[in-house]
Amino acid sequence: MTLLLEQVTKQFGGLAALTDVGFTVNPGEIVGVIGPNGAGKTTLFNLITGVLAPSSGRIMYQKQSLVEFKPHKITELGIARTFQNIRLFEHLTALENVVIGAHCRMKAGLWQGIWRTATQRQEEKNFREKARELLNLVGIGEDELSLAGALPYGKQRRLEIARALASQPNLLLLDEPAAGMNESETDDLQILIKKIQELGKAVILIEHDMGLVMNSCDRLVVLNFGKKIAEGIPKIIQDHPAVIEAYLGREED
Amino acid sequence: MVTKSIKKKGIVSLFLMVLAVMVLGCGSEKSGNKGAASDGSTAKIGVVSYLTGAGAAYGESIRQGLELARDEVNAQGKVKLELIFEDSKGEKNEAINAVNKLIHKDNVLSLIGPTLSGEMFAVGPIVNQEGVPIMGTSLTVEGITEIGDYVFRNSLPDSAAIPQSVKKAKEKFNLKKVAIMYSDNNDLAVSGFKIFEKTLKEIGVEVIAVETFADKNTDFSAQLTKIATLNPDAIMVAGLYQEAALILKKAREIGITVPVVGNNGFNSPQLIKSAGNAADGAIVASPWFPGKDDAKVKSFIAAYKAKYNKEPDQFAAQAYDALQIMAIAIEKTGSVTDRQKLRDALATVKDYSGVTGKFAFDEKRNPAMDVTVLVVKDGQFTELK
Amino acid sequence: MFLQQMINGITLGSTYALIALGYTLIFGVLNIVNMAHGEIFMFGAFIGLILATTFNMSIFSALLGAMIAGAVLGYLMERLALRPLRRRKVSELAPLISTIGVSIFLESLALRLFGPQAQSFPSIYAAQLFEVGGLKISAVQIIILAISFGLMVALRFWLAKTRLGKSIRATAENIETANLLGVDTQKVIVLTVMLASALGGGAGVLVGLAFNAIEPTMGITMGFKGLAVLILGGLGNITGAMVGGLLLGIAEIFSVAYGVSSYRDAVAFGFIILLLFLRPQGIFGSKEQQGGR
Amino acid sequence: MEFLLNPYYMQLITFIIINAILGISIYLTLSTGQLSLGNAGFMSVGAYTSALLTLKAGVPLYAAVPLGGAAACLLAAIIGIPTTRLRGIYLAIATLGFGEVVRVIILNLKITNGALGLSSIPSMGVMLSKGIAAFGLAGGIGGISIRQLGSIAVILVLALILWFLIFFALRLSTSRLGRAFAAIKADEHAAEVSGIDTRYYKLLAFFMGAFVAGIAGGLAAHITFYIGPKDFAYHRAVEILLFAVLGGSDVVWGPIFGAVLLTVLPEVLRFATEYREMIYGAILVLMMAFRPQGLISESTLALWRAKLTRQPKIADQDGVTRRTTP
Repeated sequence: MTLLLEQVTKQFGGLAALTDVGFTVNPGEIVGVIGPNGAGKTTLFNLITGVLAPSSGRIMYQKQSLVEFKPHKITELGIARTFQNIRLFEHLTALENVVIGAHCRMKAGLWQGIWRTATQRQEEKNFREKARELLNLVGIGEDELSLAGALPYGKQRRLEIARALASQPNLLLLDEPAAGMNESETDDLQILIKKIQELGKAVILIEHDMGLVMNSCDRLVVLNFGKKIAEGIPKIIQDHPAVIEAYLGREED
Repeated sequence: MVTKSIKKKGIVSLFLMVLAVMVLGCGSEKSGNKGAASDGSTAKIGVVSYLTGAGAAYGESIRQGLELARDEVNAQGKVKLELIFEDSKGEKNEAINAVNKLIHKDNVLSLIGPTLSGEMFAVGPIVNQEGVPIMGTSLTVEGITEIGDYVFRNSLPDSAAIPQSVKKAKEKFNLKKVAIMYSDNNDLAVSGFKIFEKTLKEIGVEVIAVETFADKNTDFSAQLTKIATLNPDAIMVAGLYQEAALILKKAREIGITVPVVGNNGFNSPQLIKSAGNAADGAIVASPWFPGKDDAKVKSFIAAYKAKYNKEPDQFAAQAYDALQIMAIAIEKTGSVTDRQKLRDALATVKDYSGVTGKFAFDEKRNPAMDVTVLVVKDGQFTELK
Repeated sequence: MFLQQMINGITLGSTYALIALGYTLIFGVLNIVNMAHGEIFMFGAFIGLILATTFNMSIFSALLGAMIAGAVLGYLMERLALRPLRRRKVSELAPLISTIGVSIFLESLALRLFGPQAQSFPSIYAAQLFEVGGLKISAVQIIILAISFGLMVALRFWLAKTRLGKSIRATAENIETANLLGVDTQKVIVLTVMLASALGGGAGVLVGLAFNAIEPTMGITMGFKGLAVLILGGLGNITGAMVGGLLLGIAEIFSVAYGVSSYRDAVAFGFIILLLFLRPQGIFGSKEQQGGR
Repeated sequence: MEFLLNPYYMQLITFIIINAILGISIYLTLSTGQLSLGNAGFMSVGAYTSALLTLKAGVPLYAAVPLGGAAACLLAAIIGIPTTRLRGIYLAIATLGFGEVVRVIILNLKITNGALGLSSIPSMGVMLSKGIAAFGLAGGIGGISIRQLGSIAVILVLALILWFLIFFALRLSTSRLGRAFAAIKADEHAAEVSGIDTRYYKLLAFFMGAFVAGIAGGLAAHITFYIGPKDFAYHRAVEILLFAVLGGSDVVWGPIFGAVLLTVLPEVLRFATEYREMIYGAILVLMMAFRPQGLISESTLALWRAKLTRQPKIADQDGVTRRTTP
């Protein structure tokens, strides 16, 4: 089991953003988390990545509790994420963004960096090579020297995924990766997600684009008002009465 | 390779710095510590003073005193003086730059200033090393002339002034127990405080409270309320006149009527102007006494008033005397370039009678002069007899 | 002595609060710490002084004049030093630096215009003393206290009830949203800066009256305390500015009365450092402001 | 060449170099996006430590200066562990407050001699000229006096230190740590989620800034014979910040350029003494309005590099080059 959530609750002040949410993610599995806006999906990501601490409940990653770890440590353990609103290092190049993503896998310290020891140089070379591979993987290899902030929107999304992959995660959390993408871009994204799965990585996908969710995910978790209202394979979820109600209960999106 | 390029950049940047300085240096005369440029008969005297910033009030008085003296000396025609003013902003690095510029770019014969003791401790060693006579006109703390043989001052050190006023006040008001207040971020005041403390101990007066404040403070209610409950026979205050005036005002306001003995900072017409009636009872020892029945003092005050439309203070008076003393020494050497001779001539100045009274340098190049203990009465400095 | 020192503390504290009000108003709307506020305060004091002495105006007209002068300076500052920055995306550092520039400029301008000497209001205005059971309170102390509390209440009311006040609050909440809601944020910003500066100018006159020393560098000394209060009370919080100001004033006075007077100037910032560790959003700051953004 | 030996210019160059070192100290903390106004405080700790060690304990100068830096670093640890949690304006004010507290403590301690400051601090120039004299050059060479040789030696030593720090900063900026710093500066949260221990690196940058400021303080103490609490007050903190603001804080050359400019400018403007401060203030406002990123940024450097080498902008062979849009 890659990830296990048990009765996770998060309260802000007196308001519960998540109540008793629990599910698992198996190795190499793509799990979709869907639900209307404000259902608590991003809060879930923030809890898994240690940005927020749960009010109660357990979050286990490979049999290890994540609750007391800080975000950077959790990344090091093997969970990486992207953001709903892209958060790249805009004034740095695409390649640098990805190399930064590999920070926790690199070892060179202050003095090695200053004196450029042989190991340090070798490491830099290796990781830049790896970063280029990742840029190629997400399909923006030719943009490695462009500033991240200057890239078009779709490429920024891809770059963010490459940066997350650079930390060599076992579990990748994607927060609405298709937001703002056109149809063909979304199709490319779907292929990319499959490729990531083929690399043996598990993925949790928050997404509103139902086409993408239905085609990519092995399993879906549905949240509404902070509660899990359904879980299962996409086909079943599609016809689940509670899910339909949750989606029809609000205006068309 | 990269290392090389970095090296190159480092050198390039250093070069650029040097270049920047070179541009600045355009038109600078030949350097040298061999002596001042001999361009005729005018003696160039550099002045480093606190002309802008928080203490500009002092620098302004000094500048005016000096300019008045220069005009008078030049009118007499025995020696011709040229003053070159440089601002130090009261900062030591600026003061260092200023003296270096004056010595090495303007080739001055001698220097007057700087305004603050801290500045002098920073520039004194440099100037002394260069062999340029320098005279402080406003420095009262200990250890100034110990910097070196070329360092003079014509301002009376605290160690000479404060004991006189304390002793006189004790004798006059039968002091048994007193409180002391001083500005703890001002070197002059801290030095004054130490002398107050020492003198009081020597003459057996008990210090029942020591309170501090800081320059530019405006609220002294807490310290004075505390002191008022202790009922001292007098309060000793070491600070600058601005704070001193506010202390006097507040003290009188909350009903403290005892005499207030001050350090050199009290010695200013501004004290009376700002404190008004509250200044009555303030005591200070000073060689400068504007009410003195002396022709020189009277004509100085008249000339100063005519020129600047205000009363001169001790800074103006001491600066005025400093340049007069300098002029006498220059006249004696008969040279407007020989710094060594000027130093020796200065050291032997005796029996000069200026607006701050009879004047001579002692063997440590400090002034030896008479002190009058003054007390403010009805808004006037009068002699405390 | 305790009560008398308390009165001293409250008097001092209310002047701090008065200055902090201006800081906090600007911060609330613009998210800028206006480092030039102290200098506007100083200019207000000088203008008031000149009106009262050279033009023989009554102290209330002088106060009004100083407030107008403050508002004009505020307008100029907004126009020349803040607006050009708002047009482009700059770091939060930029307005800080820009206002430091304004403060340096104004201070040296004041030195040129008014001279370095400390000046004071003629003694007709000086403290009329009231004695109640051995405690001494001056008229100026009471006036300052009354005015700063009055201003605080008026400001709160004005912000809560009037149309313009509401626009200011909307702008403070979120400039973009306010814009969408049809608020002329440009106008609101200008008005806020002018209002804060007018308050600063008025404070200058009052503090000048209370402490009898008006000089070009007074801005930096008082500005520092105002800055301390700003943090102490929570950025952008009006009640916080008042309470923080009083607290700082009392703490300073008591550090002298019952502690060591030479550590007085460390009190303000010692306090702040301590507070920032315990409660980074300030005494009255909201949680969202924690640690900055 | 002769005028370069003019002590006025030599002194000015030493001030320029010391300010450039201070520029690097603020650059280091700013490179993680932390606006610290405490560097004047750290400078004072370095200056006092080094001065007192030489004056009272007879520690040789070359050991005292690094110890001053270490003392500043130690203090940075005490103050930094809590303050690096703060951000933006809060950090600025907290560190400004820290500087004030340090100043008040220095005013109150006996050993620091309060407001009177420390005078007769052993001079680096004297020490170096003694060293030179020991080589039998007491009479100077080629018309250059021993004192001038001493000053030249001081400049060389300072330049060497500056050179090393520039080298350090440049190497840092292309290393793993430097990238982490840049990431934190750009987006702290994203950096943390990318696996960067942001608190650790912010603290590290804070330490490095404090150490360099402490070194600068120690050097300044031994160049100017005298230090007092006034030298390290608010105006100094602002001045150090201005180096970075005027020059720019993207690249290490920025604060250095700012330091050079702001040291030379007051000297150039001496003729306009009374208006100097006003001009100074106006320059700041104009800078922020027209060039908030500072005079020197990545793109300026790239432009110059291209002009000088007439080569297109390409990446260093083994260092990733960063470029910024204007």
